[in-house]
Amino acid sequence: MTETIIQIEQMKKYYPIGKEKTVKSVDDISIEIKRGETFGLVGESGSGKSTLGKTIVGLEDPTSGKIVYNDLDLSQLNKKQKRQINREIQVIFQDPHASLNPRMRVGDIIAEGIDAHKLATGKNRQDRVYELLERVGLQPEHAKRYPHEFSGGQRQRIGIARALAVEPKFIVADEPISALDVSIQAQVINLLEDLKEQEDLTYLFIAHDLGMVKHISDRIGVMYLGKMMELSDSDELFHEPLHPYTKALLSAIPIANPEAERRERIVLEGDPPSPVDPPSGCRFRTRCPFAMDVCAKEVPEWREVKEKHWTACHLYNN
Amino acid sequence: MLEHLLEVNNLEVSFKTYGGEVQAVRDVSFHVDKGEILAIVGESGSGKSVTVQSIMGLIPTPPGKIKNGEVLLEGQDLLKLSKREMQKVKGSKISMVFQDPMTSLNPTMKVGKQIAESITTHQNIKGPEAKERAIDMIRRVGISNPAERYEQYPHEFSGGMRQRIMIAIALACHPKVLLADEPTTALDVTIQAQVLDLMKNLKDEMDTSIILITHDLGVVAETAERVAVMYGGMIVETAPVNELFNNPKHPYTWGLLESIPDIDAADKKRLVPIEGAPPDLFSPPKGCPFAPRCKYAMDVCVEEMPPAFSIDSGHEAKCWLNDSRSPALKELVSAGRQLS
Amino acid sequence: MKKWLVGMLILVIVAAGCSNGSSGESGADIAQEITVNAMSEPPDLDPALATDTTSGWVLDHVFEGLYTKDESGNPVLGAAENVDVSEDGKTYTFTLRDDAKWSDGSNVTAQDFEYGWKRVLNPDTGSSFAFYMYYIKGAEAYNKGDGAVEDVGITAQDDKTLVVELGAPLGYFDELLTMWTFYPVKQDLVEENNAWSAEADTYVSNGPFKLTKWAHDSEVVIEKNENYWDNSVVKLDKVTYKIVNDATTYYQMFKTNELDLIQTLPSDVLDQEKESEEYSEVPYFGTYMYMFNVEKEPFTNEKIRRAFTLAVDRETLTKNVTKSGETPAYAFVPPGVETPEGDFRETGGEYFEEDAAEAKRLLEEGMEEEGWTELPEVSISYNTAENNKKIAEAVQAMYKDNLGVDVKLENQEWKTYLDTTQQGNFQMARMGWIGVLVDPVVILDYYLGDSPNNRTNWVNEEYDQLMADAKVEQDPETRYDLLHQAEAVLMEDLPFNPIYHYTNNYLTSQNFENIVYPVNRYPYLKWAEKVSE
Amino acid sequence: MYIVKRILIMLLTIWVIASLTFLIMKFIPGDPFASDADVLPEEVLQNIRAKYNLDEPIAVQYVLYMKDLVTFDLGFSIQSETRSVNSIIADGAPASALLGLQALVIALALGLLLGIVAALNHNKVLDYASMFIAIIGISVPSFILAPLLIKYFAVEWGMLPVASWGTWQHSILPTLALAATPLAVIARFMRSSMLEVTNQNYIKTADAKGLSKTKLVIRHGIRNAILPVISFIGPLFVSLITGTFVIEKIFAIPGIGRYFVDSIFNRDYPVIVGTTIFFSVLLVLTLFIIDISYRYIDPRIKLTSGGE
Amino acid sequence: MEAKRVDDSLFRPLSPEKRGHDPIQRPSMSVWKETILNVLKNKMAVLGFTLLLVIGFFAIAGPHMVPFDPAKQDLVNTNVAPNSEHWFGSDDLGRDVWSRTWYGARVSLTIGLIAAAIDIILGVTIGGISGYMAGRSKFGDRIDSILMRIVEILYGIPYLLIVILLMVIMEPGITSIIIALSVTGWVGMARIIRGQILQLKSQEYVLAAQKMGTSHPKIIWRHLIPNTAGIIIVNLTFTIPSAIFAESFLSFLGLGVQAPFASWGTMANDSLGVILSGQWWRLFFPGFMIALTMFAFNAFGDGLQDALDPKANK
Repeated sequence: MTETIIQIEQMKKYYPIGKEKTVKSVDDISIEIKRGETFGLVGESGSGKSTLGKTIVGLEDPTSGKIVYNDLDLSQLNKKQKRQINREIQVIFQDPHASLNPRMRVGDIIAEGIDAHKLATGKNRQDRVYELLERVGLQPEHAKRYPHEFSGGQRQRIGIARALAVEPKFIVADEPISALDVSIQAQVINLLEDLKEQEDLTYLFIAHDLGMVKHISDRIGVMYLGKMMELSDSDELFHEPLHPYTKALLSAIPIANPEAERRERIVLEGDPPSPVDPPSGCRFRTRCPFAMDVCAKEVPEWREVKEKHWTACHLYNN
Repeated sequence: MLEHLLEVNNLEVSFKTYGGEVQAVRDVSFHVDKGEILAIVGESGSGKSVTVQSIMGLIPTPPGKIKNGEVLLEGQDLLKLSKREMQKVKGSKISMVFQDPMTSLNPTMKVGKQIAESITTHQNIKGPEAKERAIDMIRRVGISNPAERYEQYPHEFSGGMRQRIMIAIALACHPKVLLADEPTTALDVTIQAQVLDLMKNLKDEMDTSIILITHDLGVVAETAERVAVMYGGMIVETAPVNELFNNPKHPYTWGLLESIPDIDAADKKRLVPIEGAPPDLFSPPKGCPFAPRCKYAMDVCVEEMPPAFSIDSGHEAKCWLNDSRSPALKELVSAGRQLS
Repeated sequence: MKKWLVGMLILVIVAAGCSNGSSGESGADIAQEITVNAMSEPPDLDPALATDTTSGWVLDHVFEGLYTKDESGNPVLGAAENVDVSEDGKTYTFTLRDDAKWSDGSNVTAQDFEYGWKRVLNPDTGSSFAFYMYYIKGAEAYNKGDGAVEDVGITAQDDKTLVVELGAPLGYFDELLTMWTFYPVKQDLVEENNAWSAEADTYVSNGPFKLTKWAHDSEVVIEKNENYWDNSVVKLDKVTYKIVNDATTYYQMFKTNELDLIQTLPSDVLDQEKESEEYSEVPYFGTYMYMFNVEKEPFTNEKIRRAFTLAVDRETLTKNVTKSGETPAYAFVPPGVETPEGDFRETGGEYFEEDAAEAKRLLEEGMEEEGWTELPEVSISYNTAENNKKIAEAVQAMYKDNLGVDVKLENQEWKTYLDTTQQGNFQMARMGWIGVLVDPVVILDYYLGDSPNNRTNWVNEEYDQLMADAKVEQDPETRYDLLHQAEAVLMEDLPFNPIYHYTNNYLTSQNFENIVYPVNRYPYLKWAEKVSE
Repeated sequence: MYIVKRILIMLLTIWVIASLTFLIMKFIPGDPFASDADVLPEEVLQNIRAKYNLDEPIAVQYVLYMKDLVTFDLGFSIQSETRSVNSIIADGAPASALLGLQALVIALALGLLLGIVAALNHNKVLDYASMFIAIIGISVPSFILAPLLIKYFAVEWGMLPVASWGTWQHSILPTLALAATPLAVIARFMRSSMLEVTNQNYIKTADAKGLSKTKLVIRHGIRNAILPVISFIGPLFVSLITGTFVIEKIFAIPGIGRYFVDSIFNRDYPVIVGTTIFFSVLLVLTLFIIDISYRYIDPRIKLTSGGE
Repeated sequence: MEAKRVDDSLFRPLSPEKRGHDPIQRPSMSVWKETILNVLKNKMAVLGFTLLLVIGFFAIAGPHMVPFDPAKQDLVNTNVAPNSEHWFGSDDLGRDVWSRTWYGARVSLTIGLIAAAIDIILGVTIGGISGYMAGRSKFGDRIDSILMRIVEILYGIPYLLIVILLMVIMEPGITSIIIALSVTGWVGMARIIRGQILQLKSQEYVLAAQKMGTSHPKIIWRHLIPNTAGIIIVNLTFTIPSAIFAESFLSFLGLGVQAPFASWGTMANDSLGVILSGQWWRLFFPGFMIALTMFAFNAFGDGLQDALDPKANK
């Protein structure tokens, strides 16, 4: 077994709209995620982070590029392998209200994967459901209830239990806490962290809340308009961000301490441009306070500027 | 006695639903002074939105009902005004910005018209002049090409832009109080920063007071001057912003502060969540609504509703722990804080 | 005039009650206008193309043939002032009136007749009624595409003289000539504009009235034709035919005086209107019947056919179900044909007597003859219509009561039904037959062995021979005798089950006098007069 | 681009309908020339069939028929041999159109009013009353409603003529009878649409501006609520078409609705095809216009892209 | 502020047994059950449903309550006004209107139910396939667009034309009426279902099920169908009465149900003349039953729709 659990090579995901236009939702991204780490992915809405997540999970097919999981190219699998890997890569969704079928009992929701993969039947199945419920901090008697009887946090736990039921190795958590209240977010984050330890999981944690991403992630990638802007260890990213976008992003986070020393705030002008017709060269240049002539002409190279710290910005060329 | 610009006293609001009556707001009192930003912070369902909507007279009745209380704007009780009188107040003296900019603008009306409408409704200004004023407002909320933008429809605007338009509508008549109900929750952080800056600037420019509803303590810390913390339909703690962050006196406030990660911390600490879920307001507990989730709950907490304990000037907390009889307050507090 | 041909029952309504208040008023003050209901849009107002009674109703008022009918319904000379019939009865030479004019003032010529009739026969015209002219020499061949137009025996010798040659003598040729198919059309007009008859503007005719307005599907208006040679007898200035199809509606329009004359009342109001002075019932020259398919069991057996005929209670049916004063039918030819000995029906009499017990006995005998222990399933077919349905349901109940037989009912939409019965896919099927001319021949022809109408598969040489003989017979008495014999043959074999002879009912405003109600046409208004408001 | 695509679909639809009607006609049993008068000799029938090209093979008939169609020549009626189908349509369409439009206007005006009143008084007496009226409108078949209207308004009270066509008074009762059902449907539709709109955030925004209730309802409520109702006018139009047959028959109106049904019973092939195509074109055109105007009225939808 | 008088003894840590653990206060209830309860709270819906039950009851039991065969004629005593023997009077052929009305109910309701059922089966199948296939692959998109073109074209055909043509082609009878009504009836349903499925398909719980490896049939059966059921049922409550209505309309054209059967529509149409002659009972009872049934279904459907609308029970 290699150290890398998943490797994404030059992946693109374009959505056609109408006859000629395409949304370049994910445009030429290469990352690797190491076994056992939590990889954080941040970006504003429209940055393509969720699309990237969905594509890795297999809910979308990449337009081009490769996804390699445990040295297996996901596009080259036979049916049986596909089924197995489909099981090993799981997903936790954002909206705890939309992610549970309102007409199924919680027990059946959790057991859906168990049934589909025939992991257990009868009494074993029931025990397994109970065990999963307890694992995520709910009670066995909750199995008989319906999703709408639960609070948002509890529902998210059910979603997690469902993912765990098929014994996954790699979980894409697609904004799992953004719909939750602050006090509940911490519960879910703690749960995710505990489970990771217990089950040897690897996470791709997608969020727009930089605070939580920083808290949970070992490494963080920053996306903007379908491109990866910067990638490094989470502490390093927060303390020494390289890319102007990352800097702006960090400086925009409101800090829950009225007396905290203000970061130098970089207020970005305007809104992100449309992904249908992104700017030439560097995608960020239209809002970048340091934009240069070259930024409009050339797409900045994705480079390891410092050790294990990658970025794509002309400021760091030479 | 100092006259506050806006004073809410003993407000009680309930909703009739299929499941029974929901006590959405229970005995809420607070005030805002001229030029001040008051943040009301709380989780979903804590009653903060209902509170500000009651001030605006936007509670749909039925099913909603304001059962008790008064809302004094410059000494005048808004709840006693007739519908027609209230219409004169709404949009001119008090106005409001809503959470979701995507759905809060009329999709079939030009945005300029929507701003101008607010002006023509309250001021004796007609067509072309109102249009000019509206264009001016568009400019003031930081949108370029205001004259062109006047003619566009909401769907041609991004979320951040729409929220600016909402602010333009709200401030078009230079209101005394602006109620902002989670104005940045639906926005990205970089846009949030823009919008908050804009609101602060306009507030200074127009000398408007703001009641800012949010669940984000970060936003509170950076924007507000005073804070009211709501839980279970009640205000559990009120304090000036620094006081609240440095010397919180309610376990819920502690919990809130502890459950957010400190991004500047070098080493990772485990988060301290508030266990459990917010109370079901169909049948609120007779005691402190937070008691079932409170680590420090006492028997009195489930039996009796705590009164507001005055901690300091402008700092009140509804928690029995502040009662002198509460034996272990100091120890508990220090212990609780240490945990984090 | 050949008296024996006069087969009309005439009913002239004399406004009995109008003598009280309104009698003092002179007729001149009263607008001479009448509004009647035409029921449906006349499909064609071209004499060559019209096939239906509604079109015929208008045509009879705006056109006049060589012969027309008098107030008593006898054929009298119309556009012709003289006729000369050859010895052998095969050549007719007509002399047209000098004052026969078109409504545009021009003269009606013999060429107009020749042109009009040959137009009917022209295969390109596609006239459905062309076969009525087959009695004329060469006509059938020309119409069927086998002969030349020159060989047709219709010749205009000069402007006023028309010579018609028949293939064989025809006893009721004058009656036939009153039919609209034999009306003249104005040659130059028709040649110029093929669609001349589609709109009132281009319409030219030679009758007592002229067409002045045709608002399609709404109303047809005819006004007095001042160029008509006999215009002094015409009292009405204007006749409006409203086109109202729905019975409930036209009845209510009569009640609110929006219509002065309606026919075919909604059955539900018959009880309440029967006593009214405005109400009248006129026998209509037709018979309602069930045809038996004599090649389908069980009606292959004559006794069973008779059983099914005797088991129907016609009195009850007409009194309680149809209610419009229909005459129960115990033969085929309806009343209304006047013969030297009296009405053809009365002299012919009834051919059977209803008897439930007898019917039951006949049924058993018939079954025994055929060796059936159980009667094959019987179904009655009818075409979809409320009246047919009611009658069928009543008959069904009678068979159940009187014969102990359960019959099924089947119905089809009219055109489909015609197809189905034509193909013989029925056991017992409802049909109605109405004579375009008032003569037994027109009725009895129906069951000729080679008649395309005869769907029963019943063929009887004796019957066919008697009919053929009757047609060429010039002596009226012998002719009627042959026809009685033929009917007797038919009624002996009973390939059909007669139910009733039709009746038309009318509501007529009491303000009008001298409206004539022929037995096979709609009311004739030539002499009608409005006598009170 | 979008419009071109729509027009192509329209043409396709009309072609399919025309072909379908043609085919079905060939399957209908029954002969247009059969009547209750004498059955005609075969040779004579042959003459008549030839007149209408009915003696050709089906494929040839189809081609001839399509050819005529393209040149808008719908041929002559079999029933009324001297009248062209074009003239039948030209004579009948005005009355039907007038009736349909009047009914549509009344149905829209009253239906929208009822719907709005009901929605603004949600779950109150006026709501129940409006919806009761609406459901009654849907519940009584027009063939019962129409005679009842005649009986009372015309016969008993003598206020209006019974039937026929001509003056504006003649058109009142048929308009009412025709409008009843669509009125009810619109009312119900408008109510739910309006209820949905009143729950929208932008209504709260407008309310917070201090607009009066009337202005709130008119400027912000109705316009948005009416959008889905507009898209519903297409199907409504269909129901008006189907409704006209009954109404035209009962009120003796010289419209085209009756031909639509009667021609089928008469097997009047050219008229069946003519009226069907006429109605289909009308229907498809209405749907098209509504679609376009909908896109015009609703600024969120762009005409150029099909979109989701 | 003065603190209230409170017993000092209460100031001690909360005993653990008093502490709840993530309590769920509301009783366990499936969405179905909750919907039913919501419907029960809607007066119009309850009224509608009760009426339907009553009508249904009489359709079954009504004819057995009187000694008259609905087809039995009494040509001597016709048009009897309602009395203790003939509760609804008798008609122009002397048949008992009470028993005919309830026999008519059976016919009308049968037509309504079966036509609606076929509409729904066809509509759900075609709409479902179309919606489910769309966006799945090129092939799926093609199937979707073909089906939708068909729907679009059918939508452009005057409905009455098809019905009448079919009625003329086929042998008259209940089956033909049902077929004719169903041929175009499913189109609206298919559109609605397709829209629903398209929406549901992108719901996260469906994506999750897909991820879990749940098979297509199971996804359709467990996730998609139950969640469209509400809409289907609401639609049913509008389809049934419109089929009943359409049949009565066909009766007016003379294409309705034929003897010995009688539907409300044919009964009403056959007795329209009583408006002129006054035997009101012959028209009133079948006409009233049509209206009542329409009313009941519509009221029930409206209520159901309100109850199923999540916005309504906030």
